[in-house]
Order: sequence, then structure tokens, then C-alpha cells
Amino acid sequence: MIGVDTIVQGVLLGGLYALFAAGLSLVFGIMRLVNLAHGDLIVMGAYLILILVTLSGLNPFLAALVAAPLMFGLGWGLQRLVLNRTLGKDILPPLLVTFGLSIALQNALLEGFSADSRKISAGGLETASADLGIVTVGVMPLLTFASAIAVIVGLNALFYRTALGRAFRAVSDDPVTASLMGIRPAHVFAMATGVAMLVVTVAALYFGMRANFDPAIGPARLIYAFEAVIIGGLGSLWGTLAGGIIIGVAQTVGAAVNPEWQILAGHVAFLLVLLVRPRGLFPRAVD
Amino acid sequence: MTILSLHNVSKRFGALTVTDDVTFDVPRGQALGIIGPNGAGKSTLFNLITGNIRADAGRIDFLGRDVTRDPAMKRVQAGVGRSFQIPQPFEKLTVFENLATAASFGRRLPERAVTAACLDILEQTELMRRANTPAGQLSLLERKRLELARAMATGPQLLLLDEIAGGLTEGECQALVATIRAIHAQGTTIIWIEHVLHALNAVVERLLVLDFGRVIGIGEPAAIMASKEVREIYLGIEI
Amino acid sequence: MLETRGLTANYGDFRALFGVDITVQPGETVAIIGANGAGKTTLLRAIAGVLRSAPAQVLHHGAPIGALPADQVMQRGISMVPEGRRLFPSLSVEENLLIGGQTRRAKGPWSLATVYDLFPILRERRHSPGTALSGGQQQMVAIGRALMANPELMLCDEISLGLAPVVIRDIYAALPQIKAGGASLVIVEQDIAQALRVADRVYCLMEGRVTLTGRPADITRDAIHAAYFGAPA
Amino acid sequence: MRYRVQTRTRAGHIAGFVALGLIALAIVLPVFAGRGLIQDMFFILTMLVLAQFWNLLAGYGGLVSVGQQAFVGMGAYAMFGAVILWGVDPIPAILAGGVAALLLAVPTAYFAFRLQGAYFAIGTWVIAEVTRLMVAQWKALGGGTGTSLPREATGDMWGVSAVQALFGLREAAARDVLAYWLALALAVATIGGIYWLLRNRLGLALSAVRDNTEAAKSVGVDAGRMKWFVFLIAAFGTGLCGALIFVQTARISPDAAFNVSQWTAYVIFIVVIGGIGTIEGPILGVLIFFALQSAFADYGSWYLFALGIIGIVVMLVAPRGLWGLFSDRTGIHLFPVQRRLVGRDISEGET
Amino acid sequence: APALAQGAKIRLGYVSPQSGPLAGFAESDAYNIKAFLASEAGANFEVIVKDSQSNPNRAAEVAKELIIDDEINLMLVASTPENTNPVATTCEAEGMPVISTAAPWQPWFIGQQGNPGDPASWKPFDFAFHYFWGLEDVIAVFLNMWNQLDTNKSIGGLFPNDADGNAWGDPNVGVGPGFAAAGYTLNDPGRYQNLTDDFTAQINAFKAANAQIVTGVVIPPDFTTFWNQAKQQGFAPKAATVAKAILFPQSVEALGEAGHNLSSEVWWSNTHPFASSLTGQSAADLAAGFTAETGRPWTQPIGFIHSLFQMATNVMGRVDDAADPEAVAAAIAATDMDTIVGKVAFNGAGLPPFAAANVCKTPLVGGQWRRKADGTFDLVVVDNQTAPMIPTGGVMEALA
Ligand SMILES: Nc1ncnc2c1ncn2[C@@H]1O[C@H](COP(=O)(O)OP(=O)(O)OP(=O)(O)O)[C@@H](O)[C@H]1O
Ligand SMILES: Nc1ncnc2c1ncn2[C@@H]1O[C@H](COP(=O)(O)OP(=O)(O)OP(=O)(O)O)[C@@H](O)[C@H]1O
Ligand SMILES: [Mg+2]
Ligand SMILES: [Mg+2]
Repeated sequence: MIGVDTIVQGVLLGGLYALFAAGLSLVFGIMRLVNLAHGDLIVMGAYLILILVTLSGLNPFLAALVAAPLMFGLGWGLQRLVLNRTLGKDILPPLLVTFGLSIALQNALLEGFSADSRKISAGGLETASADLGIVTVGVMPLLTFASAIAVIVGLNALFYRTALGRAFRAVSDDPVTASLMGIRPAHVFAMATGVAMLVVTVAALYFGMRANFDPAIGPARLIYAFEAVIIGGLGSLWGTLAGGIIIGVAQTVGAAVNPEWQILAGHVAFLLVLLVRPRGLFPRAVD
Repeated sequence: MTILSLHNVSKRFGALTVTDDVTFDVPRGQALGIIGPNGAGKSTLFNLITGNIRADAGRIDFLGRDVTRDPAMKRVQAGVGRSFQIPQPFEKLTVFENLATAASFGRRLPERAVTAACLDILEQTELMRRANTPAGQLSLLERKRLELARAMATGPQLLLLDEIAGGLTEGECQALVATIRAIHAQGTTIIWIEHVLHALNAVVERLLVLDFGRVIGIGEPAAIMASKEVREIYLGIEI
Repeated sequence: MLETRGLTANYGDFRALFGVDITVQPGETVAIIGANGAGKTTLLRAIAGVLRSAPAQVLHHGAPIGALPADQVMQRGISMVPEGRRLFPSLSVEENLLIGGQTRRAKGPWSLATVYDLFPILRERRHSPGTALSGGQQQMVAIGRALMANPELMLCDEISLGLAPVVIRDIYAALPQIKAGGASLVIVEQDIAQALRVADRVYCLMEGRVTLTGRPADITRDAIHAAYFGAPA
Repeated sequence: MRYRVQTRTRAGHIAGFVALGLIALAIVLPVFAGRGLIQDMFFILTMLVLAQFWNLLAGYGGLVSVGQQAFVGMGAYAMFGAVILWGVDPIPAILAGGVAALLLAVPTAYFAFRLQGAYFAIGTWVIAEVTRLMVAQWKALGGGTGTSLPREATGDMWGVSAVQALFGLREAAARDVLAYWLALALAVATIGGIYWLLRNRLGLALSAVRDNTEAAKSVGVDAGRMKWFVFLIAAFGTGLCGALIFVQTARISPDAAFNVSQWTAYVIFIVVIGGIGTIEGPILGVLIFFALQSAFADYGSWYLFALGIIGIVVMLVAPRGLWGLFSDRTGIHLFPVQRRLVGRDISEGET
Repeated sequence: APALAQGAKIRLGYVSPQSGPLAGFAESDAYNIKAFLASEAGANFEVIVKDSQSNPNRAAEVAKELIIDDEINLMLVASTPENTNPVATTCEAEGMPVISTAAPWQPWFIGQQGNPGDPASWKPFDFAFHYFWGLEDVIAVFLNMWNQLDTNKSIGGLFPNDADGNAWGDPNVGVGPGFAAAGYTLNDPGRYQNLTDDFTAQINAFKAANAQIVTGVVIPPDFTTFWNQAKQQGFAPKAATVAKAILFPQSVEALGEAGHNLSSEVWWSNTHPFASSLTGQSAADLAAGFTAETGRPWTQPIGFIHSLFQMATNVMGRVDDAADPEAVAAAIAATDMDTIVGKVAFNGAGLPPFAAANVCKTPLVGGQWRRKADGTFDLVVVDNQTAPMIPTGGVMEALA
């Protein structure tokens, strides 16, 4: 059942991309902020978890729990001190600032950790497999996919069931009127980036356990994450998951035809979706 | 002769019908006023006529030709000039350049004729003094004048004015009325949306009332203003 | 309880208010009238902190609040019904109401239940997106949202704008109930007769300056016209 | 006449003369300069050309593209193709590079113009990636491995022997001089062309579209056509420049030719620190970039780290770039494009 | 008198990927250059190092700078075709002699030809010289290792679309025909892009062909992804012999248990029986010195970087005028010396005629990574039929 296998593996891969993209989707949806450093932040998170694992011998999942508040604080501070000052109608300032951040981060990591490729060891979990009858899949990809769903369910709950979520949406609609409701937009933006960094931590955990990473590897995945966000439609988290899956499946199907077409097929799927729906699959009523 | 006619034009934004089956004609050379509550769909009507937004249904004829599908740029070149309710100057260009852009593209004047055409308009709208000022630095009043001036620079046969008298003092308002009358006297057809009724009444020959996207009255100004409906939904009370 | 002293406000280079002095007493309804562009909205925005001014230009119970950002002004018990309703399109009606009360947890008469009692139609539509309502219903949401903060002072900017007369009547009929909850009101209104009917005191603005002030009963139509247009009728 | 329009200013006048002098100097530079200087100048001029075209797109056309490397790479590969597969001399093959980039720009624009703002930026990036991946399948030019220009093609390039004879140089040095002159010509043509465009009525239309697209349409400007126009021009120029750069490098691979950092990110850096939306900005920016690179590139990752931080700081403290900061303070424009009305009654006005 | 003895310092240019993804190759730069300059011969030299940032454009650019601004006498370069090729192309065009290493000779030589697909058009170089091994060596080494095991001789190949992958995977001049000649079949699903996130297509193809051996030239992150996915999807070959991916001990350690008994080609190790003419150190000393100084395990490039400076010393000892590029190139061509990586002489031994003038081959053996109790790995030479002077430390073991 090579056909089914190809699709299933593609869907699972889509889970990984959605996990990469969820944090991006959050800040893009709330602040229209195009964060070019997102991939590097994931890599940084992976190093942070790696340090914790090596220093304290913690299990990677526990290490991620320890890393999460640090990452949240970092995101909060970054938004508060730097990124808030770039928000506005013009997309260039955030683009350039996050690009600068991306370069600075990559090279700081290079100085700190050398160019060695590293990996977070999950103690054999990486190679564990589960036989689902028709197909045999890895436990790790299943976990990744499940985590992507959990993250998206969690973010949706945060978004649609809590006061903070209301504040996110209100500020994203209209910061001035939101401030008349006693909401401080600068603070809400910082919270959003903080939450996005929590998601980044989860992505970093799986990214770091799944394959080797080095300081320069971030940007390569960033483009898939962007594609997933845009295919899904601005601010739609389930859309982001759908976008990730579309790209993942396109890649595995393309590769089944010929490995040369693997990555190309993902990009082409993205272009085709946008050709038909320039605002993505599940666009918001107002942009 | 009719310069503009709308036939059953409708426009919806999502669930909201902003223009609801609107039909009316404007004879060439007339000055038509449009009034109606906020959100009645007046500015939307202008956007439909100029092509800044497309109608969902119905037909718009300008100078006897169906322009419903034409882009805004084509309609300007055909002779529909407009001002925006919220001034939309080209902020980094000077006042003169704002006009020059309109004259070279809207009216398609050759480079040599542009300056002369713009000079006339600058004088007429009392903006000559500010000719070299970037439009972003103008005061609101000057921005409104610039809206009018730029619309005129496109060489319109039909001039659409959206609330250009709001916020003016009595004296300024009278000057503006005089300017518009002069433009009208040169043969330009005018449609004017305005809440400042005394200014409007000093110019227009006919009045159209819009409410919830529908035309609820069109005719001779005095009669319209006196109608019970208008008093109720628009004027609310008599002063 | 609220006082402005020589309040000025600018939009870039453009000055919209030139030293406005007004006062609001507890429990009072003050109407601000004036022509288009006179600066009414600007005045409310300056009080609410959307436009910042010098600290001492706005005093709340004697404390200078002119330089505070809007969210802090709001925490002090001043809420606003902004011009043009400005509901949050991504939020449902109920969420729009909830967000009004979410940061200021003051005790007071207003809650979801009491707001729904005031505007029963909103209870029926509570799950629809705020912007799918008619203009009048949207205005009710905007008022309800401001009430949810249980404000001490509520600033209402042209709440009858673009509404059918019958809706306006409903909304104005609700004002006494709002006042009964203990809030002071500042009402900006184009519709002078309406304003005069509900106000305890009136200020008339022209070109960013107060040109007339007094009790409704003491003001003549000619005086209003003069204050509006700068010339006698 | 009581009034007339003029664009010239004193600063502009002086700048014009200085520019002519500099160009003349630049032309005769190979007579007395060493190869090092010639090569540095080549780097500066080609980056300047890329920066001016990106600035034309983003600063004047409002099109923030992150995919300009597609045109650099396409131009370079087309040049290689013409030389290796069809035996064309490298110099005329540069033109083929420009044309190929232009052809690529048509489907790119068709697609990307459906997108707005950030979507447009990401869309152009994806298209550049797609182009890179497709070119990496082009086996005749080495696929993902890349390839080098054959010695005999670079050796017998048009004009090399003439330059060799003229200055009595070795072949490699003569090639440098030739490439430098071409880069100089391209840079002068680019700046001159853009300046001409901006002083022309098209410049008005461009500024109008950038300032307010809706209003521009309402005064008769064909906003769609303006976008196509600048996009195609920029693609053509970028393709020419890419081909020229790789004639000089003589070696190509998809990763090098479609390098997003080098051909787009650094270019954006140059434009933004210099000052977007001005002709002077990219000139200043490229000089700063070059100075930083020659002074600090040997520090490896610390240099790149610092470059990132400088980008952030400039964006936060001087969003209009260093030239913007300067000209706001002094009112000086070396390439004035403003049409001023001179005559009675006109206050000199702020500029 | 030879250039060495003339007092004026000879300027060596060295382009190295000190930052970026290839930086692992450059980690012994400082150690080796310091040792070189401290040596007796080193006193005659000045070494100017430029960082290529792992970017081929930048590599070409800094090569030019070295030639033109720094007026070097000889260029040295190493570390994958991404770094060696742009530098060698630049030097050839500039008429600057260059000694290059640490890239298989086919991607280096053929990769620099205008049309790699047309052997008739290939030309030798005047100034560019390269010493390393070639695909024929890797074929022999891999076959020798696999022959130690009992397999069905079906191989799955992983070849990316980059310089190495295209050279290895070429159906005519790559590794496939060599394997076929020995009775093995290579299943090559096609070129993939580096940094691919999913290898299901390849795994399915290998399963379908019942491959018991996996080979290829893969970058480390991709191999980890592939290897984990293979295990997850129930694909368990008897041997995995890949180049590049498991070159550095860190990459193998990253695999944990799954790294045990992975095999690859070995171009240099601390057991190589060669010594340095510069410092007198044995291979073991050189490796130990590196570990002592940096605290890091030894890696294969250390020996080759070191040998570059041995070459430079030797060549400059045989020219009168270091500033005469033709003379230096002639001296390189005439090299015949023992280095810490073996004998280097451009005599065309074991090479096809087109490459004979510019390429020299160094010995290659096969090795396997053995996991130790503490989680670190040892690289054990398990086959030396291609270079019997290099001792083995064990025999090839099948994967569990
Ligand atoms: N682009 C749009 N999308 C959705 N709704 C819109 C859009 N433009 C206008 N509307 C809505 O359409 C209605 C009519 O708007 P319009 O601007 O035409 O009113 P108007 O009569 O000009 O009012 P005013 O007197 O306040 O200028 C309003 O409810 C407005 O919110
Ligand atoms: N954001 C702004 N930028 C520039 N000028 C503004 C801005 N908002 C308002 N103005 C100008 O400031 C002046 C006062 O405006 P304001 O909105 O306060 O008037 P208003 O009395 O509320 O009028 P209306 O009855 O039309 O609501 C007007 O001239 C207006 O055009
Ligand atoms: Mg309107
Ligand atoms: Mg107002």
C-alpha cells in the first residue's frame, strides 16, 4: 500500500510543518507581523532544551517544560522592547528587524555552539514504530502530529474561550478601541509573542529530537511554515494545520513520483492554492 | 441630455446591502445634491459611479456609454472627477504635483499644457501660496481644497464632491460655495454629498435623499426638504 | 469630578482644540454640541486618553490624568462609546459586551444580565458577530460594552448617528436608567433638540473653542445658531 | 509667463557636475588604479545596481519583493547557457541574461500581483525557490553541482584583447577592467534611467500609486500598469546585473546564483540603511555596506552578527535610513525630483 | 637558491569555511596553522586565512581578494566541492597556482568543466592541483566491506542534487557501474534536495527492491531523518555505508544507539602510519595534540589540512622565485613527497588520462563506528585491502 503510506506519511509531515507554523500564524494573525526569525527561534529553543538535557540529565519533555517559561519571557521582552516599535501599516520595518534578528541569532548560536550538528536524544523513541495495519508509522511523527493538534486545540481554546483570547482578537481588530476597553495593546502584543514562543518551544522539542540541527538550519523550514500560514488564511489556526498537511502531502506525493520533485511539489501546491484563493483557504471576514 | 444614469444598481458588503436597487438620471449641466443619514450609502454610491468599487448588479451609463465594468482609471479619463470624503492626498508630492498628476493622467494633457492648467486651478482654489508644500503637511481645510482642486485637474465633465464643506466657518463656506458655483457655471455637472444644508441649498437644483441604500426621494430641493419622510429620518426636528 | 483646563489637542500640525474648559459634576448629564468638525469627538478622545495632552489639562477627582494612556484612564472609571460604534468584528455580541467589563472589575449595577434586560434584542443575537447587526443594534452593543465597565463617567459620541428615529427614541429612553445606575454622562450630539432634552448643561463648540455654555432652559435658538456658525441667523 | 516649473536646485546642480566628474574619473580609473580597487569598484557598482532596482520596486512601486534572487540567478544561468550550450560570447550573453529575467518576470508578476503586502513578499520568495529548484534540474548546466565558464570563453571574450593591448595588462586583469566598465555603464544607466523616470510624468504616477493607490486610480493613473512596468524593468536590470556578476565569477551553482542572503537580503539591508525611496539612499547604503565588509568581514560570524544588529538599530532609530535622516535635517537632495513652481506669491515652502 | 631560503616571507592564501554549515571542516585550522608557523619551515611563511562563510560566492570573492589585494604566492583550499571549486576556478582564471584537497576528485575536476555531461569538452588545468581519492576508490572500499557480510547484493542509494550527489549518482561515471561490475545492483530513486524532511519515497523504493545495503553521500541532518524514518517504517538493512553524514563523531553521537556499526570511507585516522615532515608528529600525535588543545575528538580533515601546509613547504622548497606562478605550478606538478595523509605525486597513477596532470590520489580504507559504553564512538578501520599499510582494528559487522 505504497499509495496510502505516502499519504499518511505526508499528513504526519504536515503535522510537523503545522507545529512550526502555529506560532508564526499567531503573531501574523494578531499583529500582521512577518517574523523572519521564527525558524531561528525554533533552533534556539532546540539548543536551550539540549543544554538543559545535557546539564541536568532531564528527559527532553521535562526539559521543554523548564525551557517554556524562559522562552515565554524572551518573546515577551522581544516584542515589548523591539518589535512593538516596528508595527504599523508598512510591512518593511518588521521584515527588516526580524531579518536582522535572524542573522544575529544564527551567528550568535554559531559562536556559542559551533557549527556541529546536534540532536536531542529521546532515548530510542526516535526509532520506535507503530504498526497501524495498513501502514507502519513512527511513534515520533505520531506524537508530533498529536502535539500539533493539541497545540492548535489549545490555542483555539485560548483564543475563543478566555479573556486573553478576546483581548487578542479585539486588539487585532482595532487597537485604539481596544485601549478604550482598558486593554493595553503593547502588553497584549507582548503576551501574544510570549505565547507564540511557548509554541516555538514545542516545535523546538520535536524538531530537535527528530533530526540534527545546527545554527544555520532555521531558515530552510521557515518558508514551509509561511506557506502553511498563508494557505490556511490569516489568523486561522485550523487553516494553518490544513496548510501544513497540504504541503506535507504534496511533498511526499511529489517524492513518490520522483525525489527531485519533492520540495518543488510543496511549493507548487502552495502557488496553486493561492492562485485559486489569494487570501488562503479560510480567510477572516476582515483583514 | 443625460450625462449619467444608474439603472437598478445594487451593492452588498457581506450581509449588508449598502446600495439597494438605485435608479436615477442626471441631466448634463445639473447640480444634484445628495443627503441622507450617516451610513446611508452615499459615499458608496460615489465609489460605484467612479469605479472604485464594482456594482453587484445593475448598470451605470456615462455619456450614453455603459461603463459598469470599466476600471476607475478609465472613467476618470472619460470625465468623471471626484473628491474623497476623507481627504486622500498624495502625501509626499507637493500640491502642484498632486494637480499635475491629475492633469497628466486624468485629463491626459501633454506635459507642456499641464502647468498652465494647474495654475488656473491653484488660483481658483486659493492654493497657489502652498503650491510647493508637500500635501502631507497641509491643514485639514487645505486638504479639502486640494481634494476639490485635484478633482478639477482631471478635467471632469461630471464632478463628484463628498462632504467638502464640513468643518468650514461661515466665511469659508461661502467662499467654497462661490467656487463651486463658478465651476458649475462653466458647464460642469456636479453631484454633491453634503450635510451642511445651507451650503448645499445655495448650489444644487435638485436633491436626492438616500436611506439604507435606497432612494427615498428625488426632486426640487424645497419640496424634498419639506417632505415628512425627510424631516423624520434625516432632519429629525426643525430648527 | 471631571474637569478640563485649557485642554488642547493636535493632529500632527493641525490643532483641533484651543484651550477648552469644561466641568462635569457627579450624576450630571452634559451635552456637547457643535457643527461638523468643531472638535467634539476630539474633546472626548482627549479626555479618554486616546489623544494625550499635558497631565494637568484633564483632572479626574483632582488627579491629573491628561497624560495617561487610554487603558489607564479607563481603569479609573471613565468609559467611552466611540463615534461610529467600532465593534470588534472578530468577536460575537456577547464577547463584545464581555470585553468591556473584563479589565475593570468594579462592582456596580451593570452585568451581562442587566445589559440584556436593557436591550432585550441583544440577548437573542448574542452569538452573532457584532458586525452582522443593524446599525441601531450595533449602537446598543457599543453602549452596553461601555456600561459593562460600570463606569463613573460615560462618554457617548453621537450615539444616535445614522439611526432610525425609533431606535434613537429607544436609546434615549434608556438614558435615565443608565443615570440611575449612578453614572455621569457626557453626550456629544448633532441633534440639538435631542441633546437639549436630556442634558443638565450644554457646551457648544466651534472650531475647537467653547462658544456657548449654560442650562438648556436658558439658551435661545439664536444663541445656538450664533455659537454654531459664528454668525447670527 | 509669471510662473514656471523647475526641478533643478543648487545642490542638484552641484551634484550633477560632481557626478559628471566622478563618472569621467571612473572611466579612466583603470589607467592608474590597481586590480584590487577595480574589483572593489565592481562589487560596489553591481550591488548598487541591484539596490537601485530593489529600491525602485519597494521604495517607489510599493512592491516589497523578497524574490529578486530569482532574476539574478535566471540572468546568470541564461548567460551561462548561451555561452556553454550555444557558444555565444559572454558579453552579448549578458543581454540574454536580461531577457531571460524579463521573461521570468511575466509569470511571476501574473501570480504575485494577486497578492498584497506580506503575502506578496512571501509569494515572490516562493517563486524564487521554485525557480532555483527547477534550474537545479538543468543537467546540461551541472544541475545542483553547478558549472564553470570554459577558459577559452572567458579568455577570448570580446574586448579583452583590446583592453590588454591598451593597458598592457595580463588577461585576467584585462577581464576585470572590462567587467568594471560594463558595471560602470550599467550603474550609470540605471541611476540615470531611474532619475529620468522619476522626473518624467511616470515618476509622478509612481509616487501617486505608492502614496495612495485608490486615489491614484481616481485621478486616472493606471496603477496596475505602473506595477507591471516597474516590476519588468527591475527584473530586466537585475537579470543583466546577475549575468554580469557571474561573467566575472566564472563559476555558478544554483545555491550561489539564487542566494537569498546575498542578492536580496543584503540588498534590502543596503537600501534600508541608506534610505528607502531616494536615489541617494542606495548609494550611501552600498558605501556603508562595503566599508563594513572590508573592515570586519574577517571576523566571520561576529561580523554577520553585528550586521544583523546594525540593521535592527537603524530601522528603530532612523526608519527612513541615514540619507533620510540627513536630508530631513538639511533639506539637501542630490537628485531632486520635485517639481517646484517658481514665481510671485509662492511661499518657498517646506521641502 | 630556493624561495624558502630567501628571507622574504612567502604568502600563502587559505580559503576556509570557518562559519556556516561547513564549519566542521575548518575546526582544526587554528591548530594546524599555529603548528605550521611554529615549525622551522613555517618561519618563512605568512598565512592569510579568509572565511568563505560556507558560501560559494563568497569563496570566489575572497579568493580574488587574496590574489589581488594580498598578492599571495600560492593558494591552499580544502573542504568539499562547495569550497574548493569556486576557489580553484578563480585561481585558474587568475593564473594563480592552487593546491586543493578534501573533495573527491570527480566532483572537483568534472564539476569545474563547462559542460560536465560532455567528456570530449573536458580540459586539464594549468594552475589547479588536487589530491584526494575518487569514486573508484570508494567503490572498491565499499565493496570490500560489503563482501565481508552475507547479503543479497541489493543496494539502496541516497544521492542528493549537489556536487557530491551528482558525481556519485551519475549513471555512467558514478558509483553505480562499479557496483554492478561486482554483481551488486544499485537502486537509485533519483536526486533529492538537501534538507528534505521526509524519505518515505526512498524507503518504499528500497523496501520494494528488498535492499539490504544502504549507501550514499548525505548531509548529516538528512541522514538522521532518513535513518530514523527507516527504523520507524520497519526498514532494517544489514549495512549502511554512507559518506559525509557520519564524517564527524558529533553527527554519529547525535544518532545514539542507532549510530552503532554505521560504516563509511576513512581517508585519515589517528592510526594512519604516516608522519608529518613539518613537526615530526605521527598521525596519532597530531590527533592527540588536537584533542589536548581543543578538548574535542579528532576528525578526518585534521590530517588533510595539515598536509596542505606540508605541500606548500615542499613546493616552495623547489622554486627559485615564489612570485612566478608558472614556476610554482611546475613545482607542484613535479611534487613527489610523503605527507601525513600518504604519498602525493601528480604522476597520474590510477587516474584516467584527462585528470592525470592535475590530480593525485591518496589512500582510502573503510571504517565502522563502534559505540562505547559512555555513548561516545570509535572509528575502527575494518577493511584495508585498498591500502594494506593502514592497519585494521576489527572486521565488518552487520547491523543488528
Ligand atoms: N468596504 C466596505 N466593507 C464593508 N462595509 C462597508 C464598506 N464601505 C462602506 N461600508 C458600509 O456601508 C455603509 C454605507 O457606507 P457609506 O460610506 O456609503 O455611507 P455614507 O452614506 O457615505 O455615510 P457618511 O455620511 O457617514 O459618509 C456603512 O454601513 C459602512 O459601514
Ligand atoms: N485623525 C485626524 N487627523 C487629522 N485631523 C483630524 C483627525 N480627526 C479629526 N480631525 C480634524 O479635527 C477637527 C475636529 O474633528 P472632530 O472629529 O473632533 O469633530 P466633531 O466635532 O466630532 O465633528 P463631527 O460632527 O463631524 O463628528 C476637524 O477639522 C477634523 O477634520
Ligand atoms: Mg460618506
Ligand atoms: Mg465627531
